[in-house]
Amino acid sequence: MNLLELSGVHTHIGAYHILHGVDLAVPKGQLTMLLGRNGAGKTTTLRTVMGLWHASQGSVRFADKDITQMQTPQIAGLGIAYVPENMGIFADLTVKENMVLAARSAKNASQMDDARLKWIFKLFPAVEKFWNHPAGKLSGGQKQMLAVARAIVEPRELLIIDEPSKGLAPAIINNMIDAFDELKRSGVTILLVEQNINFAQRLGDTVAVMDNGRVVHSGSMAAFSADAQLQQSLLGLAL
Amino acid sequence: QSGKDIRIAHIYSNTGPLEAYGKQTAIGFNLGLEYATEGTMTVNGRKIVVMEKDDQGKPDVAKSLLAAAYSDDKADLAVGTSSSGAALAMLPVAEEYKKLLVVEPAVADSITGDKWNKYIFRTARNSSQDAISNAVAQDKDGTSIVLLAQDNAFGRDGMTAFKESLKKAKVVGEEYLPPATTDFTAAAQRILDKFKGQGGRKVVYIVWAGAANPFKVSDLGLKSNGIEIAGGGNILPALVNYKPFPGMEGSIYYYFGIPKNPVNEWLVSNHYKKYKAPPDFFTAGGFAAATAIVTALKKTGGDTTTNKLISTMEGMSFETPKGKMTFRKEDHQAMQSMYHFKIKVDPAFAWGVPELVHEIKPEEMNIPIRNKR
Amino acid sequence: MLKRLLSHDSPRSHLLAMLLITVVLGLAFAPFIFPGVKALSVAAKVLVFIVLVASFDLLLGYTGIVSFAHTMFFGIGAYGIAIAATRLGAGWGAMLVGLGGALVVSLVLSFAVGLFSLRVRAIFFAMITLAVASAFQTLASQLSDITGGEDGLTFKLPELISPSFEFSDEPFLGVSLDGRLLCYYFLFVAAVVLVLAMLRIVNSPFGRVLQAIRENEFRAEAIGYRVVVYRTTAAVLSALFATLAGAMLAIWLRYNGPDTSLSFEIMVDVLLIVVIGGMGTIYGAVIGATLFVIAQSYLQDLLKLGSSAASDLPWLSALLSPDRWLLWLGVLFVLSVYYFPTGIVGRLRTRALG
Amino acid sequence: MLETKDLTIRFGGHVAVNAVSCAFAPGTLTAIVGPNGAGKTTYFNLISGQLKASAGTVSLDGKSLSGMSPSARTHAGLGRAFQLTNLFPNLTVLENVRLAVQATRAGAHRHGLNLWSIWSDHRALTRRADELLAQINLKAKEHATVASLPHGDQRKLEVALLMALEPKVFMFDEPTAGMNAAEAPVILDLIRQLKKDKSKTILLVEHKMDVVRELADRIIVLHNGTLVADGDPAEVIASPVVQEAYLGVAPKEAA
Amino acid sequence: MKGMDFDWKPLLLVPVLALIALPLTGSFSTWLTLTIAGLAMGMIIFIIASGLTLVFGLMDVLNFGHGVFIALGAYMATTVLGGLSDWSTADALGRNLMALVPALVIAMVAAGALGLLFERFIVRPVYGQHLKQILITMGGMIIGEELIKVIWGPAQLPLLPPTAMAGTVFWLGAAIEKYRLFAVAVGLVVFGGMAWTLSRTKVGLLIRAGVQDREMVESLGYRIRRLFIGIFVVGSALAGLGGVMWGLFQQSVVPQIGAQVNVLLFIVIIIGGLGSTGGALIGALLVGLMANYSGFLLPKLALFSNILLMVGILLWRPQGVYPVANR
Ligand SMILES: Nc1ncnc2c1ncn2[C@@H]1O[C@H](COP(=O)(O)OP(=O)(O)OP(=O)(O)O)[C@@H](O)[C@H]1O
Ligand SMILES: Nc1ncnc2c1ncn2[C@@H]1O[C@H](COP(=O)(O)OP(=O)(O)OP(=O)(O)O)[C@@H](O)[C@H]1O
Ligand SMILES: [Mg+2]
Ligand SMILES: [Mg+2]
Repeated sequence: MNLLELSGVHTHIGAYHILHGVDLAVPKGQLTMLLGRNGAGKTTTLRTVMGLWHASQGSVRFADKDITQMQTPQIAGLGIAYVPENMGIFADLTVKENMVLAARSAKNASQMDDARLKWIFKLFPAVEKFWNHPAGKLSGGQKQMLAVARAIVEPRELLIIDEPSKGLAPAIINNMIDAFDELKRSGVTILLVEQNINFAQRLGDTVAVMDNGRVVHSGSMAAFSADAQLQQSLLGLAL
Repeated sequence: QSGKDIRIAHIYSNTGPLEAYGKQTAIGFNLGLEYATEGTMTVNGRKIVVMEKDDQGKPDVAKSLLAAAYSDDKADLAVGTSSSGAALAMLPVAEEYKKLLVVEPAVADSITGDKWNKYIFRTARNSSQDAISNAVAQDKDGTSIVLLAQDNAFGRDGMTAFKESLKKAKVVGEEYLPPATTDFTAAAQRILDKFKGQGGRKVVYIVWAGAANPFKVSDLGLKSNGIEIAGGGNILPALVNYKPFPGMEGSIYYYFGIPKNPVNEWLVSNHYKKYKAPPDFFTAGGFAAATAIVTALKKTGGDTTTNKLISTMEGMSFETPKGKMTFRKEDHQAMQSMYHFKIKVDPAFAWGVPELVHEIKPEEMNIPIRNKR
Repeated sequence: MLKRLLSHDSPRSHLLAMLLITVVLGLAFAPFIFPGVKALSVAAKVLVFIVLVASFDLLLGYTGIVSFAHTMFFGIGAYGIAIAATRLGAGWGAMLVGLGGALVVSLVLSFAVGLFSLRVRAIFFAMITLAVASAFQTLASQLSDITGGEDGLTFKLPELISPSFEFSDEPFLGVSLDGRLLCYYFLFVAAVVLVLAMLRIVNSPFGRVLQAIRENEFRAEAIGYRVVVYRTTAAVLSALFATLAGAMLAIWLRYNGPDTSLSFEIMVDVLLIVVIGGMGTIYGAVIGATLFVIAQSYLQDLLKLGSSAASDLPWLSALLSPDRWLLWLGVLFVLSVYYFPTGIVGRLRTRALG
Repeated sequence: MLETKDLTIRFGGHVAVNAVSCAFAPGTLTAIVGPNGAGKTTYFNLISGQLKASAGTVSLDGKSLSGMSPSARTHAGLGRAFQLTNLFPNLTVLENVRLAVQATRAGAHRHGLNLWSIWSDHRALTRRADELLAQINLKAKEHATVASLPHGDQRKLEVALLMALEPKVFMFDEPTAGMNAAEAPVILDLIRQLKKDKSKTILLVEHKMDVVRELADRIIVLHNGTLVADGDPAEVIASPVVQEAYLGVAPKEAA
Repeated sequence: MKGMDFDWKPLLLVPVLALIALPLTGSFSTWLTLTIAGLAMGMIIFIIASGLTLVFGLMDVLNFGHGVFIALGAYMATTVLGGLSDWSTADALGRNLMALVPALVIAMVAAGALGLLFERFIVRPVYGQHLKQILITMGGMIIGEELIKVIWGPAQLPLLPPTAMAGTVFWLGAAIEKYRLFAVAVGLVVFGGMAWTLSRTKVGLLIRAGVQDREMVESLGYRIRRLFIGIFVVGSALAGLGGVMWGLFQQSVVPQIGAQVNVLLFIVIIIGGLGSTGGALIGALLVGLMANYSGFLLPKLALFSNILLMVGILLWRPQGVYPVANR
């Protein structure tokens, strides 16, 4: 069953026609990788799902609900966590405050789920270390960690992350892979945009490749990994 | 001559901070014309046409409006305006165009003082008249006075004239506050200090224009120290602040209930009829400007030649709601009565009612001539 | 040749070019096309505002400094002429002394402002200049011995540019050839020269760096531009041009007072004109100032027509009453922000592209 | 020769860069690696003057740079691209590059404060900018505003601005982060080209170990602000400190 | 890492200023009068400024039209108190309050309702764009002021405090207007309510986050739109309350009443640090005290005392005393 389904989605930004009929299915409980060249429209697709831009044509369905015309807060309220390309860190707020905001059900830091926080601290030590610091002062990679940590501070049905591994040291990437595995096991559905093909291959169950505002390939990650020629033609990878 | 319209430009603050004043003047002026022409709006067969113009209280606008009125609109003479700054800026224009300007209701002394030229007449009172009449009202033996005024030309000029004409009372201090002052605590404390060691009757004389209520100094420790408050008259909404001070004395330019003459009776009854309210300060002023002009025109037989008008008006007397006024030959300032009043509380009125104590006739005030002819 | 005069910054839209030509021709022949004292006053005010607004655009549109103290420099220019003419009499020498003195004062003050603008954050800077400007206005009305206080100064200028001077008894094309006309053309030439000079400055390498600083100060410094130097220079230049505009105003009005050249109202008008005209375009100042000043000057007359037409509907005629012209000016503010987010120039240029 | 001596910065109690002494010779590409928050970007900021050192000095060819503003350091020959894209968002691609070119030409001070010459007379600047755009495949978008570019193109432009400065020292901070495998080579090629010029010093912060392995002549490792390893790439990568602190518990990645 | 220690230094500013003034004023009772009046005045200023702390300090809307709400509040009060004049002029506190409380409430409701319209038609298109905010809110202010003139006329209207609040009480030789005591009480309620809401709930955090990155806050599932509307309405209602308090203090209202205090309010908020309720209170108290001390010692200087105060504070703390929002 598909938790998220886009069919024939067209999106315009101002006068520009960016998405030309995107069909994308994210199966429940699996990790889907969305790949593609720079400018293929991956970010635009994610933003369209979140209602940050609205599709001019086609439909977006989440858990059998049509969310095409819904407003962003409503969509997020259905149980979607989203990490945008620019990470969306609130630079003037402390790390703690960033986390409190992400935890919708908690009124303040003391109401957050301790066990889950501990788990997050283990994955991303920087989050704990800089708990009371303004998030704007974090290093590039630390910000990325905070962004992902925010997305998993409470259980959500679907996790959408635009380039989670960008700027992270290999050790942290390993942590993150473990984390995604763990989340998957607990039943969370995940949709990632990724450029790091190693990372993608190690984690992905299914894969979709975009080019020029369309999904040009989709299928299982195993098959995609095995087919070097396909990778070459779709992503320009010289393996 | 006969048949051609007499064109009068009336420039006033129809908008801007002095809008309320300007509107009163305009109403008064039109009523005045109606009264003086007995409703015909003609003099000697010439129709009077009034062109109303809004200077927004801005001197630069007033100046170019007046120039445009004289030249584009071919005004024969002009009346204006509410703000002293704007009126001062208009004076040289009258001189350039060699046409008459009747100043109403701007009060600055320098309009008929060092900035004056022969084309300028003023029906409004000037600061000296205000101050001197108030001095007459306050001037008693054994009284010590502290002056409280806004720190601007209006406040300082008024106080200087006031001081100069005191004979018996003694000024023991002067306080000038920023015009935007809203909290008078500090001023009250300074005033208390100034009265230290003074015996006899103690009075704070206040000259103020603006939204804040300077009479509050009374509550801030003055009343409890036996110090009285005094101030000149003002427009009706401001007289509300006088209500808590029954018995307070001062002098006022106009209050509709004071002058007893047919002109005022006509004004009050017609104003009530039209506007369901009594005429105020500036209504009377506008009215006087109109009667002055019509009186002059009647004398010249409708001739609007500037020099003819000037020679007619110099020394001319005319009837106004305040009784007879006379343009003094030297500086063209209208000499007029002022009214020494005492505040009475009357539940029928929202404001403190000024009751006439004594009409201060022009002869009782020695108004200095400040222009150089 | 024309291209060089315009510093190669062509209007980039036919409609805009035509508008500009209309404005320039209209102003050049204003005394003959629109006879009358009022029309000439409006045209002169347009000239002054074009220079003033363009100088503000240099600061805001090109450098990204939001300052509410710009009218302060405008006022300094006007007071320079006014005080000198009052004290030294109606001579050309007095005017030059006044202008020179004003420029020096502005230079010093704007230098301080420019340096200060780097020390604090943008909003704080804006608020501080707001406070400083209001303090300066208070100061001007307090120092009544020098500035004439709230009443201001009325003064005389050399005969040649005064209305009473007539250099020909015969009117030419129905317009009397007097000092006022000469004064107008004096302002016209000054405005043309100053606007072309500013156009040149913003299109110089210096001007481009200013834009870079506005966009991303941090990176501009990183690629090798001394932000302090550029910002301060821009602040000083813009203040000097504003001072000149102030002098033009005083010369035209032969009057100056705190409300005439220092009021916050003027500051807001200038801001509005920059935005309606199109920020960072200089041409926007020309178009915006022309439209705005004309609208402001004739709004009341227009409303007079409107309210007499609507006299059957009491509430409408109350709103359309000329007394409430400011109401419609406010509506103009709101609508122009709604409908000209990139200004008239921006809009015309996008149209020309699309 | 770029040299830092005991370069240190503290933020409150936190020492982000701790007494780092290191020299970088022309003709070498030094990769700087280390965990997130190790102080790599901060180290760059100290060298290029964006941050003021709490202690220590920076010098270039024996001349001390300490106390100089970032712009002065740029004129002295340091060039810097940023980790988080940092451009002039509402100017066009061409103008972005042209501004950088202008900054280097004939003493930016004189040129920049030139209020009177006309921009479009500076054809040479435009020509140079065009060349650079051609090198990074962005010529086609030269009139687009930077804000509308996709992330990958912005990264490329970031590098183009650095190239335009023609510095003696190039500092790249994760130049290919967020770029896909097809585009990243454009940047890497540029760096390879640069390496050929033996007068240039190149510093590269990068988390992608394959890139580091291929390009670096030397690796230094920062950890908690301290320099913990320095030397030949293969050796450094194999060293236990890197294996543990940087690559993490799963050393298969390093192999 | 340990949490931040509470920053107590700014709290000392008020007592320090008062102590400096003590020897200068000469007499104790004078000093006491000035100090109490100054503090009370500060409280009134705080009430007017409180709405702007939310709107400008937290939401980052440079609202030059804030004065309209002040004016509307004051004018509503003239109407209500005028209508209930029997009660407000009765010599009984209970009756007086029965007139005053509805006046306050109606003023707040009216200002809040206007705030709703203002947010929708004036502010919404320009979130995040300071220049346009200045212009469009100025436009809104002009429109509002003109409409007030249409409804209530251009003239000054009296607005007298109810009888029980007129007059003076004496304490240790210091004269204290009763009305100021009432204002202090109202100010404390406003301060307490705001401080509690902002520190105990996520509202403050959400607004600050929303100003920085609205899309992200929405992506986290919060209806920032509604929150912003709500805060704007509350800010406007507080301005309405402030308008009544200010009008009663001045004892009269003019249509320009709001515009007159605009600059002062901005100064208070900048001194306080953007977005800080406590900072705004300190700023307001300092302004109130400074005005009275300088008015007593050097009246000429009183004109510039606010600016000097602001510059002094900014030299010490360039972000104001308690910056919450970092802009
Ligand atoms: N605000 C915008 N205005 C105009 N065009 C835009 C805007 N944002 C994105 N685009 C265009 O939309 C296209 C798709 O962009 P998008 O950001 O979705 O690509 P992407 O696949 O996420 O690329 P990357 O891997 O570089 O992040 C690009 O061609 C880009 O130029
Ligand atoms: N301005 C600052 N104020 C306070 N702390 C800072 C500041 N800048 C950086 N830091 C801290 O210094 C440390 C080093 O940061 P830096 O950005 O140099 O890391 P980095 O090595 O570049 O990491 P990454 O690989 O994630 O980019 C981090 O812990 C960061 O939080
Ligand atoms: Mg993307
Ligand atoms: Mg870094």
